[in-house]
Amino acid sequence: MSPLPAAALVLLAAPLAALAFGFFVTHRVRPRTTHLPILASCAAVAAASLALLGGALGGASWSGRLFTWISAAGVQVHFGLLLDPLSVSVLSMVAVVGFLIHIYAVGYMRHDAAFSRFFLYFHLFFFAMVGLLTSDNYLQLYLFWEGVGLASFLLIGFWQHKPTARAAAWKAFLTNRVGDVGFLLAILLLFRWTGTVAFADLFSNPSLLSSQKAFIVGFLLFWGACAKSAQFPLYVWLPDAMEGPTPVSALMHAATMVTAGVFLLARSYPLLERAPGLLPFIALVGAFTAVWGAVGAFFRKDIKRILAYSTVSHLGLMTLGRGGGGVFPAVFHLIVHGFFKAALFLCAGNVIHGLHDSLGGAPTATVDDAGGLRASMPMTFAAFTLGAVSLAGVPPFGGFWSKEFVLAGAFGTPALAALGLLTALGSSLYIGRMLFLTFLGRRSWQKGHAAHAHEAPPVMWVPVLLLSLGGALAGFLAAPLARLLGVEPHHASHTVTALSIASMAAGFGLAWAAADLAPGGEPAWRSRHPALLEAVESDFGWQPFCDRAAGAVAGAARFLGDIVEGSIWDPGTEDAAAAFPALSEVLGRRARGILNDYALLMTAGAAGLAILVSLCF
Amino acid sequence: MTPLSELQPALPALSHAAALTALCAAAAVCRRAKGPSVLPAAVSAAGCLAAAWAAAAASSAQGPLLDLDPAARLWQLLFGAAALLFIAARGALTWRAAALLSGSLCGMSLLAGARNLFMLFLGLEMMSLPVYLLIHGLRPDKRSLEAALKYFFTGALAAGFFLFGLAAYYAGTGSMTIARSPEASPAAALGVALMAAAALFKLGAFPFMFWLPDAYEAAETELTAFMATAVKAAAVLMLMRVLSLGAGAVETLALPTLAVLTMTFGNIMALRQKDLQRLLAWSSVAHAGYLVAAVWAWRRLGGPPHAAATVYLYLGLYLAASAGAFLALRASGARTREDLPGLAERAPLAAVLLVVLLLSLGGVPPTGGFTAKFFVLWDLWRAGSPLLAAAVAFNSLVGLGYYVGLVRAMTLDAAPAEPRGEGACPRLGLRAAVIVCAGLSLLTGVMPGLRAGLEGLLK
Amino acid sequence: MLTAFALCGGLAVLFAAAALIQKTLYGSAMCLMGVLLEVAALFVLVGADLMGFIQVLVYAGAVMVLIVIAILSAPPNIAQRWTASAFPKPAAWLVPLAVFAGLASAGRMGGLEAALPQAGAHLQREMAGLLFGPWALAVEAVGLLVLIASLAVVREDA
Amino acid sequence: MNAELVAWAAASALFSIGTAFLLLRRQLVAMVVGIELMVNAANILIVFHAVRRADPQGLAVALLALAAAAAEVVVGFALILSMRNDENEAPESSHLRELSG
Amino acid sequence: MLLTGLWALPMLTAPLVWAAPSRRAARLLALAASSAVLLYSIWLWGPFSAEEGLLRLHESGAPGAYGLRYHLAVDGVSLSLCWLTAFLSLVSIVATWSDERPNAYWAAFLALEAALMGVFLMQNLFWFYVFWDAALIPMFFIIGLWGSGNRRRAAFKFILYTFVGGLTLLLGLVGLVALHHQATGAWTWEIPELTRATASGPWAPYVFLAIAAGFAVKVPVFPLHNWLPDAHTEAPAAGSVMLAGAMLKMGVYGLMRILVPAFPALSAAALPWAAGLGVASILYGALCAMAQKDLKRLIAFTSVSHMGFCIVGIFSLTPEGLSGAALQMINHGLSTGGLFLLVGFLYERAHARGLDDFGGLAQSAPWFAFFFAFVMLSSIGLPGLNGFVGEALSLYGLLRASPPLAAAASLGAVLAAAYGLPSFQRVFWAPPGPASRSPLVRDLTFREQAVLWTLAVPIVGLGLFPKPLLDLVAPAVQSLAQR
Repeated sequence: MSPLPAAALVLLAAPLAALAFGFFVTHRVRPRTTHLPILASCAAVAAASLALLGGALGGASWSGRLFTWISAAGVQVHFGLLLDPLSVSVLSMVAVVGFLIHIYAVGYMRHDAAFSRFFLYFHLFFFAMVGLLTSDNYLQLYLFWEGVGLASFLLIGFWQHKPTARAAAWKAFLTNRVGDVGFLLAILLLFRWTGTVAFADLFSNPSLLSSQKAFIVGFLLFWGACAKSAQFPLYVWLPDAMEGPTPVSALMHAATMVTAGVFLLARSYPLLERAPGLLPFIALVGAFTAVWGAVGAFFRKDIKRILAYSTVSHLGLMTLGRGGGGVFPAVFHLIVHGFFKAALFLCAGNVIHGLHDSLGGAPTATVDDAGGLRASMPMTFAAFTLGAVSLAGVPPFGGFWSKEFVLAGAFGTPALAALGLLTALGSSLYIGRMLFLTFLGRRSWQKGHAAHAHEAPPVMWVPVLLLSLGGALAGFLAAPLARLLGVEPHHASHTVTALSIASMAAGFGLAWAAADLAPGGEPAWRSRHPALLEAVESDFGWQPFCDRAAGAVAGAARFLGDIVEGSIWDPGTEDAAAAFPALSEVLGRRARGILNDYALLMTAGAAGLAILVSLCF
Repeated sequence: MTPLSELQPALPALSHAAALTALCAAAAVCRRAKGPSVLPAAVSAAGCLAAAWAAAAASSAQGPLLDLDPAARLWQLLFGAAALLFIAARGALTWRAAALLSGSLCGMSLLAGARNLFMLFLGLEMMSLPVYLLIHGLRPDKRSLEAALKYFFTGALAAGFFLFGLAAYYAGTGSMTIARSPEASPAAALGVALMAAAALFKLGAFPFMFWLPDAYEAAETELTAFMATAVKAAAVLMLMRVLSLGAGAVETLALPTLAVLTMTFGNIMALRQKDLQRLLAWSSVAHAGYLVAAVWAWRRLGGPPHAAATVYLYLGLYLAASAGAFLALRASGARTREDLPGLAERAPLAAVLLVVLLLSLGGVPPTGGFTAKFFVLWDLWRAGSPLLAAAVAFNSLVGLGYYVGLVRAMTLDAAPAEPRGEGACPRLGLRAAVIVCAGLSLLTGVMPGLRAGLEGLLK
Repeated sequence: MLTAFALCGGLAVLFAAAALIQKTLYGSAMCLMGVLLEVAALFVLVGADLMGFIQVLVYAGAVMVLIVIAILSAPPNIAQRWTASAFPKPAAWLVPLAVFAGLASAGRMGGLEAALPQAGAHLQREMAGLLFGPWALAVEAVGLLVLIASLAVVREDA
Repeated sequence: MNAELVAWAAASALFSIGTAFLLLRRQLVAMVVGIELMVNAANILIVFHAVRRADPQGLAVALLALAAAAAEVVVGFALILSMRNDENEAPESSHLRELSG
Repeated sequence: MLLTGLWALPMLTAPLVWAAPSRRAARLLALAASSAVLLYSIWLWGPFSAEEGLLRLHESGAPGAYGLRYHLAVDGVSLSLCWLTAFLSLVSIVATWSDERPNAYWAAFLALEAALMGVFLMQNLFWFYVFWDAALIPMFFIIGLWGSGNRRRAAFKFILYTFVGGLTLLLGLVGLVALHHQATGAWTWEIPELTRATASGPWAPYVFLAIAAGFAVKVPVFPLHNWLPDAHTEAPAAGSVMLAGAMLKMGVYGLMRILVPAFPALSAAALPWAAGLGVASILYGALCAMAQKDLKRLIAFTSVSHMGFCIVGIFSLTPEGLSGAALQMINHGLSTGGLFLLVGFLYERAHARGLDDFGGLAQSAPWFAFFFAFVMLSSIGLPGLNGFVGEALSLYGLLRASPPLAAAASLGAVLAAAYGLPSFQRVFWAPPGPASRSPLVRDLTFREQAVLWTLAVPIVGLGLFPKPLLDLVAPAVQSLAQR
């Protein structure tokens, strides 16, 4: 562990400087130019991370402490940076993708009134993500973890006037907070049992934690990761997060933020290894989420929601990979997915941008609105196809390789294998449907604004294309990444590869059938199965269940706030205090000021004393 | 015992008596001085000062009937202070009123120095009769006559109790000197009980206190202040003297229960009062309850004179606060609760002083009232009865209910359209007296060492 | 001698009870006179004849005259004898009985001497010596008390 | 029959009747009579025991108590007679009801 | 004379301010006095760190009988609280600078500051209690005279409710001294001596309960909190800042200084109950805050929730928990003080406090939105800002004491997000309500921004660099935890 190089410091210093400069200077003086310092800082971070990647490939890794953060008696926490192969690899993906999406955002947000405010929030997220990836202990990771949650709250609710955006922002932060509570408890338990939260100390002697304790901490960490990486129970916020502008969805809710959970699981692999039953459990949850996401994606109309559910599905795949195959499959899929999912989202952004005026300014578009855009948006079509193919796992492209490693790891247990294959089929199914419906040919029921849909300006489609190319060619990164992570990639057996290609092909076939051959197309089909559609729309009752739970808590709050506080506590104290004047009123009315009565009471008192004395004598 | 030295202990009483006779003689001689004027007040004040000087300077001689131990000297000073406050606040007195005042003070001096039970009775009578007359004298209206009569008859009943108690004690032990008598007989115990009843009447303890609100409400405010302080102090003195005769059952059972009943009844009744003087009357009943508790604690701690420092301290600080409160009411001109709103705007100085005095009566820390209550609570804990301490604490809380209620009415409530109550009383002496009382209350609030000083004085 | 003593005591109590239930104030005053005389008789029987004489002089004389004048100077007629008390009727009757019970029970262990004590000749002389000797201050105080009482009759000019 | 018991009984009875006056009678003058009875009751006891113990102090006290009671009566009547009430009635405690509560 | 100056300076200038010729002169004098006190308290850091030992800068008058000495001393915890009080007084005076308030208003603040300083410095129970109750009177007048709406009822309820606590506390303190006397035969009112011998005896549990209840009313702990919402809603902005910022700390400080050291065994035995009540306060406060319609009442309930963390921290009796509680006191003072200032500015402009009255303020008052978001995030415990460190340490302490309670307490963080963000959204992002359209609602003036920046700097500073404060508090906390 060599001391921190200059590049490492740039990682954090550049974004901070850009943010400070942006907030205090350009946001005040010339809001339209806020993006310039921010883009510069993105470039700096990208360059620094690539430089570090080069160094890491040479086998180097760095760590260093900046300052002591908390030093109560038993709790000693330092602020430091750790740049080992894992963090550098993910960091470089995030930096590159982030840089490209920043450029895209300049084009996308040009007409927005709060242009500079958007970039400040956007870069705040970027800074938090970089901090998260490079922190050297759990508490610092938790700090940036919540920072990322805050940025997502600000960005999802960026269009403040939209009530749905506000609700989505709040829902995202609240769900993340539910997860973060588990994460915080894990950190506190770590302090309790091992006295430290620094990765170096924890992972250098694994005997610190007994297997039973490791299971508890591991589970709580997984619970935190579930919220951030939208795994089954806590994924509810991701579909609603699409309310935010598309670059936000692309960068945060596809490529980087949601992968933080997977990164956390990858980062704490020595911990999870010690817990016996934990990894299979994680894998199972991952697999289930994958299938669940795929089903959700297939039945959606809104193009961004389709991609959102697809992200849920692929995060499930990463978790499955992490659970089944260890670190390498998860990280490799994470990186590849980062590229092509960002590309797909940006293509969706282009489509929305293209159809903007014809949709009456609606921030999102559905599959019904689009249709046959191949002619009018060739570049976006090319990027989309590349991304879709890579996502579905068509052999030469990146997605195929990363999916292979995940499935190889999953094939250990039959259940996981089945779910894995099902996901492979599902992902090619929904991406195929989206491809056919939006770009290839216009169906009768589609409004097809292809006529006046216009291609996005170069500042938007160039980064998209680059990203999709990255996604497609990512396959070749497998070997260097494996060498970087120092692990031997466990190639899938030929049967596994054949099965996955078969399921992928089946998926495409089905999609084509559903899109073109079905009589009357989708609307007819939807009207025939309203119950099924409604069930899927509400994620088989899981979304309403969560809303009802939140409603119950709000109800309890109202009950406590209004009824307990208002009608029991307040009047309670007032009545208790009012009892005395009431008693005094009762006593006062009895006394009528008659002299003989005064004498009567006096004599009675004296007689009482006399009798008492003579009795007690 | 040369006659002169024998008179030594009686000097304070004699100086008051001299003032009394001088006033009567002057009245008889000059016909024209009809209305209240400053001269009689000055003569009476001179009597007080002479008594105070005598009490401080006289050598500690001990006659058959009177003696001047350190405690007695302290009482003389206490009575002198209350009297001077009355004279200063009143300013001018008719010679009859001045004579009555000197007579009452002479009675109190006898009471303070009494070694013989009969002197106690004489002191009681001499203290009470002038007050009955003064109540009606200073403010000759129907209400004050009614108050005087009620006070007279209940007072006479109490005097009857005291006399019969004295007789029974004499029958039981054969001695009349205030010293713990060896022979213990039921008659002696009965005697002590009845005399204690008379003392509790004068103090205003339950069930003997029903006369007090009427007398305090109808009397002239300065006289009420005098009654609430000097007469109450004399009553405490009587109670302590009588209990030192060896009260068995009265002390252990009756006193704590009466104390709790008094303070609770006093506080509860005060909550509903509209007339401010009647409210302060009931609050002084509550304070009588705290005093009875303090006396009980003193007895339980073995009853050495210096241990009574808490009682003296409480009396001294209560004297300042209570007299100050009554005089402040007079100075601000507020008669009933409705006169209070907006007082802070109309008479800011009077309002501020009244706030300080009310808080002191309530026992709120930065004021003397708290120091007094603090030591009472502590003594009760030392005497081994935390429950009585809890009762005192709870009652002072109820007390705060109406004290802070008055403060709220005065400062926070909005002033009514047309000004209410009589205008602020411009008398300089009155304002000076109130300022002295308020200043004393504030000063003693931060002097916890006061009690230790008193203890040293009494040793 | 003891029987005479008991007789006088009994008569005093009877007179007192009669005074209580008299319809007219004048009747009560006369019964009070009777009680005072009986008490004077008790003093004489016990041998303190000076006390008896003074009792008759001061009480039966001065105070009775005072009471009679007071009765005459105030309007005479009485509508209602008993008080309208806020407490239930019997309470006002029970309390004096309770007082009597308390006092009597306290005196139950009285001296065992049956005979009526007789004051020696010197006792009264010693009393006089005492009054003008050590107790001069007490006499002086009572004198002052009477002076103060006399102030009661002085009419304020208001 | 023992003398002391008789004296004690007489004194107690007189005292109780004295208090009865104050509790029961409506007329103020009658109450003064009650007060007088109470003082006499005490005097009986004091004189009896002074003689029994041959102690001049008791006699002196009884004597002075008489004077004190007289002074008290004077003040009482001074106050009673200054009562002005419209009905042509002897001054009663029922006229004194204005101060209450 | 070092420490006496700290409370004597404001106390003596208060009458001068009251008697000042004009309102401007009064305000200027008050400003000068409070800034002098702040500088003086910071300067005290020098001599403080020069000395050694737990309690430093001792200063005592003549030893009176029964140990009723006037004795001042300060340790890490009380010095930090003195700083907080001085800082908040200056902030509240500057914040309400523009108001045309009578001289008595400024005098009341100085008197309040003096009384609070007294509470944090006194080492003698008698004097501690004198200053404890003396602090109520200025606050009563601040709420009663210059509050809003039915301020009279709120002031009356505030002072009586707190007197109930005060008198129970007085009984407890006297009982403590009596118990100490039974144990050691010596009379003393000195806190250091009282806490040295462990008080025991049949009355000990009752005395413990009395003192605990007395302090709990002031903290306020869950069942005894009812005075807080009314007092805060009706108090003027500066009044709420002082009430929430400094006065609530008296209760917690009392627990740390007197109750826990004097009854170590009983405190440990009372752990489940006390920590349970603390967690109840956290959850109850947060839930009630979610249901409030009035901004100030909402913030009042958040104070109940934050103070719950302090209670939990203290009664975990672990060094981390105690330092967490000490830190939480300072953090709560800063963040809630800031929130009340902001709501005060809002009320001063639009005379409305309801959540539904406002909306869409982010457009018309961006700086307002920024600061409100910033301070609200610190209040709901976003890591990186000061709220988080206190809560984390308290939670850790509780975890060491009883894990189930720690789990329940950590739910407080979720509920915090549930009341924090929706209120922010409704006031700043939601469509404009009736009050926000009024022309009065404009962005923060320079003075207001300056005040808020002085608050924001420590909020971030303590969030990232709590070490200096933790070291300052460490010795006191260490001695507490060892008992």
